[in-house]
Amino acid sequence: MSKNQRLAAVSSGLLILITLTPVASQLTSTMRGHVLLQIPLLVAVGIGFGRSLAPHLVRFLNRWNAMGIPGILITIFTIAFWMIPRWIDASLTNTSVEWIKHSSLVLLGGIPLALSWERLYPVARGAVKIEFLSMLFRLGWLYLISPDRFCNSYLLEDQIWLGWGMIIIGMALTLTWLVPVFFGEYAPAETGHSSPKNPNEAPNAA
Amino acid sequence: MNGSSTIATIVILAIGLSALTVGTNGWSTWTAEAARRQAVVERPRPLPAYQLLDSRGESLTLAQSERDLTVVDLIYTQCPTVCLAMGAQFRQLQSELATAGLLERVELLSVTFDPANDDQSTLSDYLRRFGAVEPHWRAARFQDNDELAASLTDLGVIVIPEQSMGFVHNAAYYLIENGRVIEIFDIEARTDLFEAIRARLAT
Amino acid sequence: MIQGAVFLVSAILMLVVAATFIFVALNASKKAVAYPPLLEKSYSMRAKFFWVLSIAGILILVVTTLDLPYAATRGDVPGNAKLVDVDGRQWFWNISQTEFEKGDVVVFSVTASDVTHGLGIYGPNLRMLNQTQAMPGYSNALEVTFGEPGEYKLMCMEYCGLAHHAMVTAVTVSE
Amino acid sequence: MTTSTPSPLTGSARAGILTYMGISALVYVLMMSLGLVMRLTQATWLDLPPNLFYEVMTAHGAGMVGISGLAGSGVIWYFLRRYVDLSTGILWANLTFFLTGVVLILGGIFLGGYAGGWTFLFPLPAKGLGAWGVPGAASFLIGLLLIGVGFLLLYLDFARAIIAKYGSLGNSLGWPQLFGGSTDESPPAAVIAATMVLIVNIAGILAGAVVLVLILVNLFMPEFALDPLLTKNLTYFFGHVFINATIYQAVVAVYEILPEYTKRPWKVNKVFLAAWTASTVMVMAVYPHHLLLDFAMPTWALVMGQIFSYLGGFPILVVTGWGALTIVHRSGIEWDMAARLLFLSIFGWCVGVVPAVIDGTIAVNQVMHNTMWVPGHFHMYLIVGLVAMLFGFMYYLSNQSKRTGIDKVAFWLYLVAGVAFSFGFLTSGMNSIPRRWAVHLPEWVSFSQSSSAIAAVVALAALVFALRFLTSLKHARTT
Repeated sequence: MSKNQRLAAVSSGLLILITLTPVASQLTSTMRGHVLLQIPLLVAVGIGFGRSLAPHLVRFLNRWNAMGIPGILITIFTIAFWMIPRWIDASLTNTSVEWIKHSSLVLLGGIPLALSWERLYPVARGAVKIEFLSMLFRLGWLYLISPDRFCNSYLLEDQIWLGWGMIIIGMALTLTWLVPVFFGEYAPAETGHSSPKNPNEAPNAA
Repeated sequence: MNGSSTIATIVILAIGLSALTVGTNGWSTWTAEAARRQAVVERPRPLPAYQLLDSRGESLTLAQSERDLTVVDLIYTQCPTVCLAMGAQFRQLQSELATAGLLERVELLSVTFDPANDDQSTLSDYLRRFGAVEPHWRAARFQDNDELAASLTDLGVIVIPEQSMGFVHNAAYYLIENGRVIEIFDIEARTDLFEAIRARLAT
Repeated sequence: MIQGAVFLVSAILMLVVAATFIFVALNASKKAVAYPPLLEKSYSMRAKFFWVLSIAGILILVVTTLDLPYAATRGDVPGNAKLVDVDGRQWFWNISQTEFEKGDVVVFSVTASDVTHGLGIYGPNLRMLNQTQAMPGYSNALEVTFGEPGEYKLMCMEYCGLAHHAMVTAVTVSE
Repeated sequence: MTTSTPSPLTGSARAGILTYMGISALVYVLMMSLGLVMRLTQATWLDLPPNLFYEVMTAHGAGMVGISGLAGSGVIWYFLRRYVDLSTGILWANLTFFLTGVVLILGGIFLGGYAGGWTFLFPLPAKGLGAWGVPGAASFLIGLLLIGVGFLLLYLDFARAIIAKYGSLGNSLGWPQLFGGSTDESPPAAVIAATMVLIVNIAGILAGAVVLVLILVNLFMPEFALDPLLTKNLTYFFGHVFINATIYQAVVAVYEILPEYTKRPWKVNKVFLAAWTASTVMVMAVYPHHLLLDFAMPTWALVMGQIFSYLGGFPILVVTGWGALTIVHRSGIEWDMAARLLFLSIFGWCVGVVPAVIDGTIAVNQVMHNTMWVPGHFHMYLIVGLVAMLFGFMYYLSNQSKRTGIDKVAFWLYLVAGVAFSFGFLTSGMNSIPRRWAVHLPEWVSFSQSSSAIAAVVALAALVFALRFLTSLKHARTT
């Protein structure tokens, strides 16, 4: 089995595990599991698939994905959509919405991210990371102060858990991304714009 | 950026922004609760003729009422928190309607979603506790658990059993006219509810 | 009066800085001297300057933080103090008591109902005696001693909208 | 690794820097005029209604902070590009975001009536009480956000370019030399300063982006009630870092130009490295000195605010101030306009630190804060410090540094009036006059009257500097 096939197999296995087995309802039984585990896992599955795509397909898609901009936009819109509480609720009460959520997070969330991340200009990569962090802090804060439940399917207590979870994950991510920036030792580039490949800019970082 | 990617970017921006706009009803509806209320205003929802039994043993349905308007709240009598507030608000509403001379035309109806615990006498106690003036304010229970579940789904009510508190649910007042839910009010919005009733009955 | 002392100290320190810069400016365009020996001398002077600054800084820091104005907010209210509630709103002050006697120790419990305001208490000579922020959801306890009779003004010290400057009221202190 | 290899400054990069500085020169004169209008109103010589006064105040504050950010970033970009490979596209992208933001801000203020101050202290933006509504406040806040996005891109580009050359921000701050005993040559001052600024400003913009968006959410959905004290912490963190970073960017002009004039190197030694690393931490940690009057804050945070206020003075006085004095002393320097203004600017910075540190003392803060003392401190630091630094750089950039008679007059007027104007605020502060009051008590009017006259002189001198730069753009440097 080639490396790509292995990756695809692992991703498929993970996808089956989190959508078809009892793990699925376990993950969505709490708001924190839903938002902090299930959604990121679905994106991760998509990243796995994206990285195991056949080279000629990647080449074809790249023609439509200059500098990774179109691709990252698809990912951003997809994730933004599934941050709307209304649709999180709907995915619990409506099976077709649930399937749309699963497939879109894999196909439109993860795969374009995998195909675009390395191609993004480093400044754009940084901007996406910063915006991602501020989204975590903003949503976390909103969840903590909201007088009402955002989701009818979850308890207020659960929502506060999620708020803290987002803020703590945001802080942890900040540190994780900062340490290599300060202490990493990237090979200095010889010339021009050939920016070195940075360990902190692995595609799974976002 | 090459031509095809520029086109792709524009198309993605258009679709993405449209999806977010449509998904939030034009940046206004972020939660399922808000969506449920807005949908009712736009398309009043007919209620099926499920049989309910009130605290005095009379049967009734949500689909039919002798009065012009019905205000429904969903309760369970052992509720320690939000239903207490709703009960107190209903009492206020009852006296406001009486003062305005509208009590005869409006039916106040508290429906339990916990028929296992709330029988006829418990519901009577509940009405007495909040000073309900019968028959203007009634309390009733579904006779059939499947019909209860169907109604809750139909109204978009989600009840989560919770250890210490009994149940947690998205509490609201449902304004019903001709067997259709025409508007849903927040439990803090009693004044708005009263104004809406007055406006409806004035025309 | 503390304001005058503060101004004086600042002015003296600023004059010292100015004198140094004027001295160098006047000598700058004179015939150039070799840099390395000058640099060496400068570094040794700088080391001394650093130590003087550090020791002075630490001393001032210790002395000025011995008595902080936060005690009353932490619950340490003097036994003889009169407790007064102050609530700031756009654009007026609600005060629970406006008549006092000379020598009264007053602890104002300061909060706000809409936006952030600031409560400054001015003596009869229009000098500020003490101030704190007035913020929705928080209560700051401000301790003031009314040492002399007269009219004490309460002014808004945090910009709060269009009539910020008109948010002035007074309390009277009698003999 | 650290040798300066000035690639020629041509084409769109040169146009970009000249646009940055040209816009800055104009906006400074314009914003000084707005300041003059405020002083004239307080002096009762101008009859401006309070709503207009506070709109002007909001524009003056936001405009000065914004343009200082833009001008400072222009200076550091100009020098940083001598050492690392910066993107000209991003330079222009920042300007585009900036100007779009400015349009929204001005619209929010003068069309939407927003007069909540540039500090947008929550929940004031949502409580205009008829003077402004949601559209005005939203336009202002979105404008600030856009400006933040532009600067974020610029600083991320600094980070990219610096990391590409030096491997990490630790390296470009000189940590191997400072802590690791490395004997390699340290990075140049411009790179160290750029690293410091990008770190603090990205952190500041992140805080600003969180708090601005949440205030916007609150504008449209008031049920989301933010905690005012937490919001204030983040707002002041963002605001303090951003305005402080402006001078840490502009000071690179001093580090680069004075050695050129005196033919003496500005040595980057361990003390210099330690000072900049310390400043990086302190600029971010010192903001609680804005909250000394919030008794509800934890005592330790407030005492830390005082401690960091004191510490913050050290790197400036001991390293930059002292260094500038040493490099100039007996150097045979020719006092052309650039040299004069840059030397003056270091004086302004050092002297502006004094009232700041004193106000950072809790016991003093009790009776001096939110009086005119505070604008006294920062007008000294900005007029005599930062703005002098920027005009000095403009004279250098335009190759018109040889002084003419009018330059000389303008310089002395600017110096004397700048110091006197700041002292007008400081003496007002001594007399407990509150800051940000549209209408003063009769007892206070004379202070504003003398300050108005002096302010006019400052603005006039700045106008001379600005015109001299704008009329000589075609002679500007190409290196």
